[in-house]
Formats: sequence, C-alpha cells, structure tokens
Amino acid sequence: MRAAVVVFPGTNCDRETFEALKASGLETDYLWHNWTSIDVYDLVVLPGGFSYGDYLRPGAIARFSPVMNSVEKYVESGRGILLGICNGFQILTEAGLLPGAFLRNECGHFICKMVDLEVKAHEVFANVKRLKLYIAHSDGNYVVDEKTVELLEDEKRILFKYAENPNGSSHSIAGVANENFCVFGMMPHPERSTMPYHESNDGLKVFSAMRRWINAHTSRKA
Amino acid sequence: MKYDFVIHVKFAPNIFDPQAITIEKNLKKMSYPVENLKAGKVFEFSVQAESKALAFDIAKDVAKNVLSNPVLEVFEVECVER
Amino acid sequence: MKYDFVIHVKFAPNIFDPQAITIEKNLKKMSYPVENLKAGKVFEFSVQAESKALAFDIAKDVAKNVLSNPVLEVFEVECVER
Amino acid sequence: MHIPQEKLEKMSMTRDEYERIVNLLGREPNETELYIFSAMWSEHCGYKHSKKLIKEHFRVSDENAGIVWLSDIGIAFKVESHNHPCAVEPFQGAATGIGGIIRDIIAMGAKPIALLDSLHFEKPHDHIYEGVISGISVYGNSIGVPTVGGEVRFDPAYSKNPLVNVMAVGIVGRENLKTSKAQGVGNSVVLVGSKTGRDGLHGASFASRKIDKTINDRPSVQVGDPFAEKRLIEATMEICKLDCVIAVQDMGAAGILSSTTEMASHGKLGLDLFIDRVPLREEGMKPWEILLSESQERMVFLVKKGHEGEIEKIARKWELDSAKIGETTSSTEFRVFDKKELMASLPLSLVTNPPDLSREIEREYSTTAEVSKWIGPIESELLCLLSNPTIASKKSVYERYDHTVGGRTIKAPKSDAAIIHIADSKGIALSLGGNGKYTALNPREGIKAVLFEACTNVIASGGKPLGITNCMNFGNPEVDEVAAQFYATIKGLEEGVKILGIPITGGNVSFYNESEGEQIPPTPVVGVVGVVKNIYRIPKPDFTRKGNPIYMIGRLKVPHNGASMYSKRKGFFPTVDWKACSRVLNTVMRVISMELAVSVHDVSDGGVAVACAEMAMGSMMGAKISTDIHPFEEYPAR
Repeated sequence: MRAAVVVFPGTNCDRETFEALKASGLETDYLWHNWTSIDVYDLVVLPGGFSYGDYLRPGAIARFSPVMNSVEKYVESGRGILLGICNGFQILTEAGLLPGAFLRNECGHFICKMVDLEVKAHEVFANVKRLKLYIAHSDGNYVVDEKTVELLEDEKRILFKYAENPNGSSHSIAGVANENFCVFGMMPHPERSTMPYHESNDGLKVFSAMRRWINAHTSRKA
Repeated sequence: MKYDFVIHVKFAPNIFDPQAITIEKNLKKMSYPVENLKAGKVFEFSVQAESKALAFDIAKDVAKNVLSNPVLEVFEVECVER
Repeated sequence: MKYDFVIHVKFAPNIFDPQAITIEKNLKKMSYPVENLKAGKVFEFSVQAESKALAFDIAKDVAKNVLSNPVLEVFEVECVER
Repeated sequence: MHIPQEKLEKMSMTRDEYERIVNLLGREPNETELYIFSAMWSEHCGYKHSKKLIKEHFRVSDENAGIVWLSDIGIAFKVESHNHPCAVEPFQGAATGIGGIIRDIIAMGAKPIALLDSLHFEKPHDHIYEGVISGISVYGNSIGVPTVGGEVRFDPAYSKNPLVNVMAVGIVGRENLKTSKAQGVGNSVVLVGSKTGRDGLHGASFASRKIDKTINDRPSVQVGDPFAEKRLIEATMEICKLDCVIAVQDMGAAGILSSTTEMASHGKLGLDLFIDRVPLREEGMKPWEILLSESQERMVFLVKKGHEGEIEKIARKWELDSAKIGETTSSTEFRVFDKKELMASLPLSLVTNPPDLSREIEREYSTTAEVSKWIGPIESELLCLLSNPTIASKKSVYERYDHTVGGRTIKAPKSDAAIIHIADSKGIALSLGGNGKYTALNPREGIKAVLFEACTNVIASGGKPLGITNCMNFGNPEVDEVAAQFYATIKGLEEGVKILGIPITGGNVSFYNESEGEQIPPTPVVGVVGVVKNIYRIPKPDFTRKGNPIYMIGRLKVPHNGASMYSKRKGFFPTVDWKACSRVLNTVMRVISMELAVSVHDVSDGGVAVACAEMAMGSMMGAKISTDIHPFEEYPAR
C-alpha cells in the first residue's frame, strides 16, 4: 500500500506526516506540487503548513497548483483516498472538493493546544470514541450553511466534533468527508500524536483507520 | 491598452465575521460611538487587454475565481477611468 | 444623528507588501494579464454624533489610532450620504 | 577636513573617526565610501564598545552560530536581539528578528528545529506587547519552526525600550557543516533570496535631505515575508548539500555590505562587488542604498567559479531570486563597481576593523551574608506573587505559538526547559532567560545567578548543559555607569562559566537601549543547550501521585536578596558560594539519572513557596509544606 505526501511551497508538516505514514506501515513518497501522475498511490495526503504563506486566504493559491488537477481526476476516478490535514483541509474546501470554508478563529489569533475530539463517523473509525490530538491554526473556524450541516449529519459525513469548541466552528465540526467517502478533511494534526515520545498516540488510530478504509474502498470498487 | 480596476470583497450578509465583532467591541470599550462595523478587502490592479469590455471580463474572472471565496464572500468590480 | 463612513487603509507607497507580490506572481502564472496589484483593507461603520463634522473627526480618530498603523499604512476617510 | 559637522552627525560618525579614515586612506572618502564606513563602523555592525573585551575574556568563533556536538549530530544555536526595531514597529520588529536569527542557523547548514524568546515589556496587553507577540506568532508559525520556550518579564524600566531576544536552534550532520570563511581567489559571491529595496534605510534623514526630496521622511521599516523565509530555508538546505559551496553567510544589519565583507575578511581575501547585478525591487536605488539595504530573507553563498548555475537552479525551484554579485580577489582591497564605474576602493581590513572604544571601568558592587527570616502571613504574599504578571502563567502567550510543528517537541513551554527529540532516545534541553533586577543590583554576581538559573532549568528537566550563548542588553556605553556595568558583567560571566566548566559558544550585544537619557537596567540574557541521554527517563515538572515526599536540594538558610520579587526594601545581592552551587547542580543531575525523583522543579522567582504552588497548580494536586526555610527568598541553585 503506497501513500504520497504533497509538498507545496510553504508546507511545514510534511516531514512528521511522512514519518507517521511510514510508522503506520505505508510505503510513502514526497510529491512536489507540480507533479502530475499520482495514480500509483492508494492514499494522497495534503499536509499542514502555510502554503503560499496563507496569503489572500489559507489554501486560496495552492488550490491552483498543477498537482490539484490530477488530484481532482484522482477523486473523480475513485482511485484511492485523499486526506487533507489543517492547511490541506483548507485547500480542499477552496478547491470545492469538500463543503464549507474557513474564517479567522473567534478568539482572533492562532491557537496551539491539545483538544478532545468526539468521533462521529463510526463506520470509518470502528470502535474509537474519543481522540486527543493537537490543533494548531489561526483560521480553523469552519463555516457551513445549515442545509449542508443537515446533509452531513444525515449521511454521517462528520468525522469528529470538538468536545469544547476552540475556534467557533459551526456545530463544533472538526472534520468532514465527501459524498462517497474518498475525500477526508480534518483540522487537528494526527501526525503530531504518533511517536512514543508524543503526549498522545491517538494519531496512529487515524492513520490505521485510513489504511482499513483503503482496503474497504478498493475491494468495494473492484 | 491598460485598464485600472478596483475590486471590493466583502463577507456575504449572513456570514458572522469574528474580526469585525472584536474590533467594534474594542472601539466601544474606548468609548468611540461606532456601530455595525464591517471589514472587507480591496484589491487594485491594472489589466492589459484590447478593449475595456474584455479587460472587465478578465477582472471579473480574477475576482470571482481567485480573489473571493463564493462560500463566504461577495465582490464588486469597478473600472477606474485613467 | 447617524453618519456612515468608509475607511480605506493601504500600505504606504515605499513599504514592501509580500502578500500583494505573491498574489500578482501567481495570477500571472495562471496567465491573467494583471499588473501592479495592491491589496488593502476597507472598513464601513456608522458614527453617532450631533453634526457631520463631529462625526467626521471621530471617524478620522478611529482610522488613525485603531484601524491603521501609521508606521506602515496610510488611510482615507469618506462620509457616505445615507 | 572640510566635511560639515551636520553631515557627520547624519552618518552617526565622530570627527576623530573621520580623521582616522582620512589618515589611513591618505585621502578623503567619496560619498559611497563614507556610507560604507558609517554602516560598518556603527556600534550595530562594528561592536566598537564590546568586541575587544569579549575576545579577551572568551574564546568565541567568528562563525554565524555556536555549535555543540552529540556524537555526529551538531546542535547549532545562537541568540540575537531586535530591540530597537520593535520599539518603532513591534509586529515587524519581532517578525524580522525571528527571520534574522533563523538565517544565522541555516548559514551553518543546519535545519532550524526550535525557537525561544526572552521578552521584557512594561506591562501585559499594551500595544508593544500585542505587536511583538503576534509578530513572533505569525512569522514563527508560518516558517514551521516551533516556539518552545523562553520568558516574558514585566518592569516599568522597559516601557520605552522593550527587549526582544530570540534564540534559534538547528541540527546539522558533521558532513554538512558550513563555514562563513571565504576560500579561493576568483570564486563567485552569489546572492539568493528576495529582491532588494530601501528597507531599513533611514529615508531622507539618512541621505542628504536637500537632494532626495522624493524619498519621504518615514524611515522605511524592515518588513518580513515568512513565506519567502520558508522557501529560503528549504533552498539553503539543498544548496548546502552541493560540493561547490565554500562558504555561507546570513544577511543582517547593513545587508550586502556587511555579509560579503565579513565573509571575505574571515578568509583574508579581497572582494570585488558588482552592485548593478543585484535584483532590485525599487527603481533608482543609489549604490550606497543597495549596499546598506536591510531587505529581509536574503543569503549569500561563496561558490566555486563556474558552478553558479547549480545554485540558480535550486533558487528557481523555490521561486527565489539569485545572482552572482561579486567575486573574491587576491588583493586586500574591497572594491565596489556599478557596471564599469568604480564606486569605492578601500582596504578591507580598514572597513571591517572599526576603532575599539571599549572601556574597562572598575566598580565594586557589595553583597550581604546576613541570613533573612520571614515573619508574617504567607498566604497574602504568595497570592500577590502568583498574580504578578512576570510569575503568572504564560499560557495565553505560548498558546499563540505553534510549539509542536515538526513533531519533535517532547516537553514544551510548561516545563523549566523545553525538551526536543533528536534521534532514537536522545534529545536536547533548551532554556533562555535573564533577570534585570538581579543584574541591575549587582552586574557581576547577577550575571552568574542568571547563568546558573538557565543551567538549573536544563538540569531540572533532565538535561546536562553542554553550551551557552548570551545576549547583552545594555544602555548607552558612552555613559560611565553603563560601561562599568558591562565590564563587570563580562568578568562575572567569565567566572561563572569557569566554575560550571561549560563553554560559551557565541553571543550578541545590544547597546543604546535608552530614551531621553534614561538607561535600561543592564539585562544580559543567557541561553543554554543541554543533552538528554534518555528522553523516556526524565522527571515531570508537576506533582504526579498522592503521598510522594517533597525534598528540597540546595542552600536552605540564605541571605536576604535585595532583588527578590517579594523584597520591598532595597538591599544587596546575597553573597553566594558558587562552587557549592555547582556541586548542588551535579547532585541534582545524579538524583535524576538514578531516577530517584519523579518530578523536579527549580526554585526561581518568588522562592520555594511559588515553586511548590506552581507544581501543585500544574497537577491540580495539593501539597503540605512544613519548613522554616524563608518561603519567598531567591538564591541560586535550589
């Protein structure tokens, strides 16, 4: 099983995301943002960071990078799973691959702390109820209209909710999936909770759930 | 020919802008009699095109596809006489 | 009486604005024929005051002391007729 | 010498410095040459009041940053100040301060992995505090280097002169270590990074006002672009792996001028610069403006002749400008060309060796050995101390810094020292701190207490100190009292380092922190890097389990410290047996290595009562302390 970590100018969390994927048993490569052939990968990850310095809006410029054309084709063909973490999630909403958009945190500044998450998408995360993961963002205030929230709730596409809403996101949403569950976006950083010396190891549960989902996804498609 | 444009990007009416709320709260704390403060962005740039109409389309395209996010924001395009 | 104001805040001419430069460079990469792009902020608010002149002073004060940073930015105050 | 006094003042140059130049040159300097001397002979670049003293008392290398070794992995580290820019524009001042210190680290070929900052303000939440904190947050977070520790201290003495000292730490393999020493004649000086503009030049007041009506009077502030810095970090890492790279230098004060001349003079080579080849951001820039511009996010590389293309290819990948702007020569001259026209021709050694103005003024600072007692209720004083903003929790500050990006953070801001993972079970412990009250009361003993405090923080977190760096924040060195404070601090630091047996690997000096003739208290800040042999066997900072006994190690009955937080009366600094303190620290290290202690915390501001309260609050677990030790007294190594 092969994974790719896409690197845009300004991406910061590529190294630890690469290490986390390897620790979860995936053969992983780095992918520079003007690379176009990504069909060889079962999982493509857009990691955290400040692509293009977050200028204009977080993710607003990265979404026009050459790799994003092949990412859109990769999603249409259902070839594999696409995971956007923090800045990656923002890029996916700017590209319209996931619903909603992001505003500045309600407190008005950057927040970096460990938060408790309630897992909502039990299909994807099997028997995991709660996760302790780090958040680190200044524009994590997820905004989505009420109609879409109902849709997300009905189709069980909300991955996690913050136990205590740290940034004003509607309905404390911390992560969502697209209609056919092959695009995932989450603001918390699983890759910072995977090593034995990290405060929590719940990040491994996220990556192993992704692995299981790839198997289920490919077998369902075959 | 070069045409100059000004693009105003504002939050859509139903969007709750935390920054504007905070600024207004602080202004009131400093006893400035200020109400319903809105914050937005403005971009100025020139477009190289044969005609004004063509330049206007390009400016509108840039505003729609790049400078604003349709989920959150609305925009206005204004051509500024040289 | 309530008076409505629009405040434009821009970087002073010789101040380096990396955001505007990055946006322009990438618009060009997307083959939009755009040149010398400037980015700025705009604030709209209403002021409660007895006269328009008094309201104007308050608006100018707000723009100078809170909404702009005199070391880096310049501002314009505009009173909008209701 | 017909040069008008007014022009000399604009160049912040004294008449005898000017006369010295004319004598040594044998002629008057032209316009461009005058600007070159005004920049290179300023205190900011030339260290006129400190260089000789520091060289006499410490063996310090001229490299961009100090380095200690964990077998084959090098830890590069340095601290720098950006005090004056932060007084002018707090946000950009702090942001560009981070950019500058990070470039010192990548100039060693090292990948930056941690930042710490020591901040001194008048009070919390004023506009300087907010500007500096958000500047560090925006710039540090955007370049993806975690801010893992440091301190924020408050004192009215810093109202007009905030102190913003930033420490950066990087890792480098032995084979990738770079030097700033130029080698080989005819090699190319290649600039990589952002375009050059009029950043940091003093606008018309610096140039002669009459001629340059166009440039408005506002000093063009240095503006940072963290996005460009991130690309510059990645590009520099790739460039440093090429064999054709001989030397690397960061561009800081006086940009192109100081970086290229320092590189050449370290290698005892001549230098020809072609400033018409510098990628510019603004039109009509004069030669001296290009030389002195402090535009950010730029580095300079000395590259083997003919290999410039390899550098330019990497620069293009990371969307950065690059150009060959000069070459080394076998002469001892520093020459500047604008296309074919020779703008300046000066002996390089004259440019890089300003006159020494250091002054050795002796002054005695007495101490007291009289043991102090506490009589009176403890609760009210403890609550008062715990609410003092210098002691109170800094959670609202460090939660605005990304302290876990990079995934290496083990113990971040909440503990005495930050612990960062290096490889397998090895880590490093980092601390940075100062205490203006101690060093104001007694510069010589106070600096030793600051040094011991920084080392105690590393030890309390499970580390063993390996190397020390420092930043000296002082007032106007031309004032006798300040010169005396500086000289006493240098001697005190030298004594402290000898007693501890830990090397000083580098440092920085910031003078002229004064306003309207009022000097700041002497505030040296010390940074320490320590090694953590096993990151899985280190103590916690707070209480862990009920029923654990609490011990205190160190001198129990201590003299009154006139600079303690609780002390209302002006007393003396305590007489300290520094050798005994060093033994205490070794004992604590042994206790930790034998895993006898579950959690360890050092006693600093507010004494033992505050230390215990902090451990209790951190773990929400009460504690019963019964002792006749003075609850609030402050004394080193406890």
